[in-house]
Amino acid sequence: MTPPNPTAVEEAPAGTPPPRRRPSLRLPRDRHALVDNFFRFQSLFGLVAVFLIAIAVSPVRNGENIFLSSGNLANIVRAVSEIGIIAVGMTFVILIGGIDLSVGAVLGLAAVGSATLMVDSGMGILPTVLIVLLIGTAFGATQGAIVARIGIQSFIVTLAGLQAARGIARMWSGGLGVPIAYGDGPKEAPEAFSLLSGSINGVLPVPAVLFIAIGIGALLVLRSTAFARHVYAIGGNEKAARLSGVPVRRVRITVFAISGLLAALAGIIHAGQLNQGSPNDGSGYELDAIAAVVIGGTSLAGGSGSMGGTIAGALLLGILNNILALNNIDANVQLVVKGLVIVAAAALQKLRPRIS
Amino acid sequence: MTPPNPTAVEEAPAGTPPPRRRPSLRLPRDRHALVDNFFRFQSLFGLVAVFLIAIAVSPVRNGENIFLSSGNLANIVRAVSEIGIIAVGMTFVILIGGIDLSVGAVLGLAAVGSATLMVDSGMGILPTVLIVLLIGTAFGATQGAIVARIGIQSFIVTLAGLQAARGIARMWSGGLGVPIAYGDGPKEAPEAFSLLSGSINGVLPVPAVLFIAIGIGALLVLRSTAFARHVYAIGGNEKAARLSGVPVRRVRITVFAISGLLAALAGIIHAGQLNQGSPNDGSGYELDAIAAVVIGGTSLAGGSGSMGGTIAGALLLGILNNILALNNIDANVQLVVKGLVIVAAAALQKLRPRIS
Amino acid sequence: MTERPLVRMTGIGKRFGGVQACRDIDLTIAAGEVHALLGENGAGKSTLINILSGVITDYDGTIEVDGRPVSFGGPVDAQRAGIATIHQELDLVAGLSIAENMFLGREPRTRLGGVDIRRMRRQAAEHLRTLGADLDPRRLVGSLRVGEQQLVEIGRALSLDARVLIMDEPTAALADAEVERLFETIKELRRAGVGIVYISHRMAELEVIADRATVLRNGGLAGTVDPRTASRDEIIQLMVGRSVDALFGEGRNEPGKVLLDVRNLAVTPRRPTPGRTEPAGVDLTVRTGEIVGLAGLMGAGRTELLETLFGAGGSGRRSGQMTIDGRPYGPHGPRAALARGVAFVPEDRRGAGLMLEHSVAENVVLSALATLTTLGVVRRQAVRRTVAEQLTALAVKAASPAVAAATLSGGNQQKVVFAKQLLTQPRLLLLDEPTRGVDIGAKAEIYRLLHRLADAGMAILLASSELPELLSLCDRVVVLHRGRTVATLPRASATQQAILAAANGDDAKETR
Amino acid sequence: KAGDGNGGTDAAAECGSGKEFLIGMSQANNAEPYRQVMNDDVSNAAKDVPGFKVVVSDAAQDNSKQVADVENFISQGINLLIISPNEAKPLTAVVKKAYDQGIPVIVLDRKVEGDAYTAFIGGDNVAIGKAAGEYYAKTLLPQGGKVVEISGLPGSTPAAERAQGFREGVASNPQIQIVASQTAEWLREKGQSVMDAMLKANPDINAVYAHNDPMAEGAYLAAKAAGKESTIKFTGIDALPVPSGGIKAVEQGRLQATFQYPTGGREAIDMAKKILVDCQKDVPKTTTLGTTQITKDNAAQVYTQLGGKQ
Ligand SMILES: Nc1ncnc2c1ncn2[C@@H]1O[C@H](COP(=O)(O)OP(=O)(O)OP(=O)(O)O)[C@@H](O)[C@H]1O
Ligand SMILES: Nc1ncnc2c1ncn2[C@@H]1O[C@H](COP(=O)(O)OP(=O)(O)OP(=O)(O)O)[C@@H](O)[C@H]1O
Ligand SMILES: [Mg+2]
Ligand SMILES: [Mg+2]
Repeated sequence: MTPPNPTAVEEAPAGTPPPRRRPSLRLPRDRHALVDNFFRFQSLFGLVAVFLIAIAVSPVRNGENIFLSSGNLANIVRAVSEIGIIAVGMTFVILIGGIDLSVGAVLGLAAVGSATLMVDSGMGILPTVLIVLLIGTAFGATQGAIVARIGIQSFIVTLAGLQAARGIARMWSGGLGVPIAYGDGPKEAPEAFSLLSGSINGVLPVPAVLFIAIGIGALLVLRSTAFARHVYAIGGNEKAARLSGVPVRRVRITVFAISGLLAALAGIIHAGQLNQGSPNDGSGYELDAIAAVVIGGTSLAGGSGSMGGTIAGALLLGILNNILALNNIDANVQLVVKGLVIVAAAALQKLRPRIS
Repeated sequence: MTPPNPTAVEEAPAGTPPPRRRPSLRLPRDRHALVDNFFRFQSLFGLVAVFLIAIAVSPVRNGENIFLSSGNLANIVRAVSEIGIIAVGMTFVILIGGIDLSVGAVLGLAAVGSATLMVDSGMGILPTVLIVLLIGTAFGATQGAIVARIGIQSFIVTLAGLQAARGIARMWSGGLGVPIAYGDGPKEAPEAFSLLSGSINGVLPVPAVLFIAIGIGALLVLRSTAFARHVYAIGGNEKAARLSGVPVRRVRITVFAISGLLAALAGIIHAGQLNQGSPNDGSGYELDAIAAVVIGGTSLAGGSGSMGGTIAGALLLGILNNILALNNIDANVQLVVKGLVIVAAAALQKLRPRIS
Repeated sequence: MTERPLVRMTGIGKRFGGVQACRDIDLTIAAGEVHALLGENGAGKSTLINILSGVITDYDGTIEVDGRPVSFGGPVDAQRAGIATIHQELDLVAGLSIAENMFLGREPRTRLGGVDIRRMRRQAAEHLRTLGADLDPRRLVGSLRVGEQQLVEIGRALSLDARVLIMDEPTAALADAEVERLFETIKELRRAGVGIVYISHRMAELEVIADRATVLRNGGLAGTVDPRTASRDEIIQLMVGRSVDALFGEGRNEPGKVLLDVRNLAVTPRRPTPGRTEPAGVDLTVRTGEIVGLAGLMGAGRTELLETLFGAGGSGRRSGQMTIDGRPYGPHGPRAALARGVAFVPEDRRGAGLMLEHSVAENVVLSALATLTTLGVVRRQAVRRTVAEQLTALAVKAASPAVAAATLSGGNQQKVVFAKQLLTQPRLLLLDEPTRGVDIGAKAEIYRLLHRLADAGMAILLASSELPELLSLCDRVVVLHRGRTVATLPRASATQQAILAAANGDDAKETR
Repeated sequence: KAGDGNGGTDAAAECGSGKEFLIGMSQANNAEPYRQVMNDDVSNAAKDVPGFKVVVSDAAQDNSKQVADVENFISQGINLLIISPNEAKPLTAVVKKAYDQGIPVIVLDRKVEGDAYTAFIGGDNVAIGKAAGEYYAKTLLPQGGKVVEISGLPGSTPAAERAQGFREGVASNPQIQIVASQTAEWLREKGQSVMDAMLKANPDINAVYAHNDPMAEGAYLAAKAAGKESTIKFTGIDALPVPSGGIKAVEQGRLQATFQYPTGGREAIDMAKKILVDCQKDVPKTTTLGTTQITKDNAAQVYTQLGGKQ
């Protein structure tokens, strides 16, 4: 079987328009394409709207818009970085039509692991990080394997995984948070680990930078790899994917492994930021992460969505939390307002012209 | 307009079997049918397995199997009754391919409402119950309307609803539980309300009876009404359902209204059982209820599942909690064991011989 | 024809529960031949080729490729062995682009390991162009018409450069122009030595394209014929086991009064939806007892017109007049349409017609539940009786009414959709490609049924891409071009040439 | 420069009467009644101080969220921070950040590490557990007996300390046996279902030691359903002066005793007044609030004394 001939374009049958050098530019590009392109960035609509509203309603002190102050913006990104990183992994899972409820518990497990390995077992940063990431990945991959091989719905598998991870974390830590002290002595973690709670140039918090980097990386992966196509295909039409020779099981397992890996990474960051690994860390983060993904326009049915949307969704939630707090809205009212804004942001997604 | 000619049977092409009176009885009924019938009750497999294991590992005192003692069995049903009632409503929602995360918060809102209306506003039982059920139904219907009309994914709408209901409940109660004292005086609730925490003949707890009654009722509805067919149809293929004249929107809204109604009912029972309505009641119940539904074999993709499965799923979870507590298992180990049993129970569902 | 066959299947058998789908079938495919596979709906054609293409992996019998026995673990193995398949049901990923779909699972890579998107698009466009489809390979498959999706499927199979190409009803969703282009392609492939298995229920096509025909009946081998010499009756006799009398009834009644009247119907979409041709000036009438055909090229807007008439079209502003029985008609949705006695059999049976995982019985009664319930409770006995009646009336082949619709053969699924809509006892029946994938015997039965319904006073509006079907079945043919009525041809003057000329817009010079 | 928020604005330098002060109250979790009452105590006490405005944030039991809450307070330029930390270590850094910017910090209930705060006010869970244990050993079960423990959320410090203190307290009476311990995660309904099972496994228990009042009440309800509410004694901890709190439960006879775990809310506002209004420099670094044992004898009186709503 010879590969399809790449020069075949020049051999186009007679009767077609005159030859050209870059056929891809000559493809019909009509009004629809423009509209499509505009709505491609629809997941940003909600973010932009909330951003503008936040500027408008932000309290002003000494003539400075508090919301827009660089420190505040950095805080927002830092505050959403863990949820954001988890949401990146969750995006892959949701794209294949699954869900991962275990991420918050895996974060807790990883936080405990980081603290325990460094403080109690006296390991260095690199082995600690590697082991913890490995644990997260293996945990995710195991869940993925159960989903892919036995065919149990991922909701159930990861709900069980949530309980199991939480239980393991509590047993490992003896139930209490493991505080991280820095220094060279025994029972002390390497100073460098505390960089996770620092900032670059005193402006950009390290977790925020990590989130942005991972987000952009995942965005590129989702744009340009065959793996990403397989992910979309499985979520869109599993049978078609299988018939086309997509390694469905392997992709599924990989996707859950990625989610576990990123949850573990978020757990390491969590431990670094809070100087402690506590087994109860990350409770409920799964819902926030899923919310970020879905607000970003990814369908829970799988097969459609974008990483850019997820990043926008996470930032939107962060801005929302921030501006409500800056305005000293009562915590209970905040809950109600947040509910309404989330629905409104999701409704903005619906302006899109629909296919079928 | 004559209907398609029923006498067409006689016009069947030659070569087909001779005419018959009751064609449906002449269908091939072989070994496969037997197997099929056996697996129809598959959602019970997990329940039976867990039940048997529970008997085996139950502590025994004075020759009596504690797990099997009637008091204990009644307690189990009482303990799952609220989750069970919520899960009944959730089954409808999941069958149409949706999800309702707001049920736990609606339960809290209803509990607060029951206590406040009776104690602070001095209302009687009937008006209180009616108003609270109305609130729950309206809340559910509103969520359903947003899902059905704007087309936002129910996950997001009900996640927002969760927050809103929780916020409202906290504002209504001032953040604290509203205790219910019984009596005839002001600030006292009618004695009859305390029946909810009592038992019939001292054996059957009232909430358990309510759960069983509602479960059986829902089971019959789902077996034999046109509404149920519409529910299944929407979950199976919404477009086909719409083209077949199913009132998709109305069914959707109704389904969410039912879920809200039953969550409110569970909230009333909750308040009655605990003699208090607290705004934080029911946190996390949504996940338990969904777990009961899914363990019962209902697919989160919608379109397939049964009410019997849900009831079995709820009882399974109750037995699991009970037997772990009876054996005084460490809380952390409990979490891990619970996770494993849930996966195992779901795996039992997969034994079904599959259609390619 | 070369001596040694590319593929030899021997003693193939396959059972699904109680159904013997294939029984002891031998089949050879030689290089450079077009081997037709014929048989009624449910005869086992798709099952046989699913076995050959690695979709079904547990079966009896042996498969040899190039003389060597093979055992495929999955579709990919078959593809590696040079066997490409266009499956009967469209299996594409709606959320991916045309190019991505065509190269799914074997994406060309760049040196960096990413997907070579440009190359993918270029090659996709090229394969589509050989089929005469000028589609932007960046378009999402979900926005394509069924026919266009079919072309994408074909393009994908072509792009595999296989030595054996299996086509399971590739033309079911295509109009004549596309079919001709496909045949050109098939002839080229044949010249290049590719062995082709061709499944179709359109007898006329076989006479044009097939070198050899194997006929299956009830899962077994019924015989092999040369379709160029054998008469149609002979072939049908083999397929059905009896002769099928005059396919198309003659001597129609006089049509009655006007039931549906449409004047200058147009829909201005609220949002632009690429790929849809909304009605843009449709005039037509349908009388009681009349069968009116809708003709047009792919994308002429037949489907959209029927959807609009059923209240299921895209959102938008409707203009013009519609009446039923002289009373204004403008359904807000399918329910409203059904309430006025209008029923619709959609063209995409899997996407829009059936709950595939649900039982045949549940599917059949869905639209008519209201008549089968008392106080909201379904009368089981009545349902069972009704279902049995309908299945018998339409000769649906199903193991039992309780099996999932997905297990039925393609043609039988179509009949189930049909049965469902007939149960609503409509006065106006809208049919979109109603015989797509239906075998010739069943087609005859459907035609007879349509005649009987029309004779009983039903009005029928039927869109079809099979011109012979329209010509023989319809009292009048309305031709659409870009959403407009360009001709209304009474039976007497409706000829293939006249319809094609109108469909191409020849009498509408200004649009050319 | 005006822009950088703290610009040498030592809060103490701005103190004085007749001014407006914004106080940020960072709460770990509003869903716990104890903490809700703490918020209410802070808010109510602040109403009596002219110029005080309190804003409350709820971290919903998430350390990270609480860090963000404090940061948002700093962005807003609060004049004083009251924080009831979800956990000590994770909040140490952000509390220090506030303190270093010149914002006085009063830490309530649970300490942060180091000494980068102005003052700590809190109860002593070990001491309370111990008081409860001693009550069991001497008053409730002097003859000894079987006790079951219903504990708080595993992994929370108060749960661990109340368990530890209790064991120290009952140590003097070896006749007292702790026959089972199950968590009910601070929740009333879990207390009920856990008690159901424990009653089955241990039908002959004499008393239930619950780590808080709601769980004790839940256990009471379970016993009542089993007809054993009069033979088993129940005690709780917290003694919140609200209608749904433990004091009322003691007064109404459901609980035998409860032990006050003071919120410190009023004390915190008193101290804030000293710092901001009275310009007092030397507030005590640590104030440990004692516990009060509440039994039927003093329940009504304590309820009024603590300002409980009728
Ligand atoms: N962008 C789109 N969005 C939604 N539905 C679409 C879109 N494009 C096509 N369709 C659907 O595809 C079908 C029309 O495509 P089809 O292949 O049937 O065309 P056709 O039947 O050959 O031509 P005609 O338009 O004349 O019916 C309809 O069901 C239509 O609703
Ligand atoms: N997955 C399945 N499970 C159960 N029965 C099946 C399955 N697939 C096919 N069958 C049955 O096997 C028989 C042969 O089906 P097949 O799809 O091969 O028919 P076909 O010849 O392709 O018909 P058509 O012309 O309608 O496409 C039918 O009776 C069908 O119901
Ligand atoms: Mg077929
Ligand atoms: Mg069409």
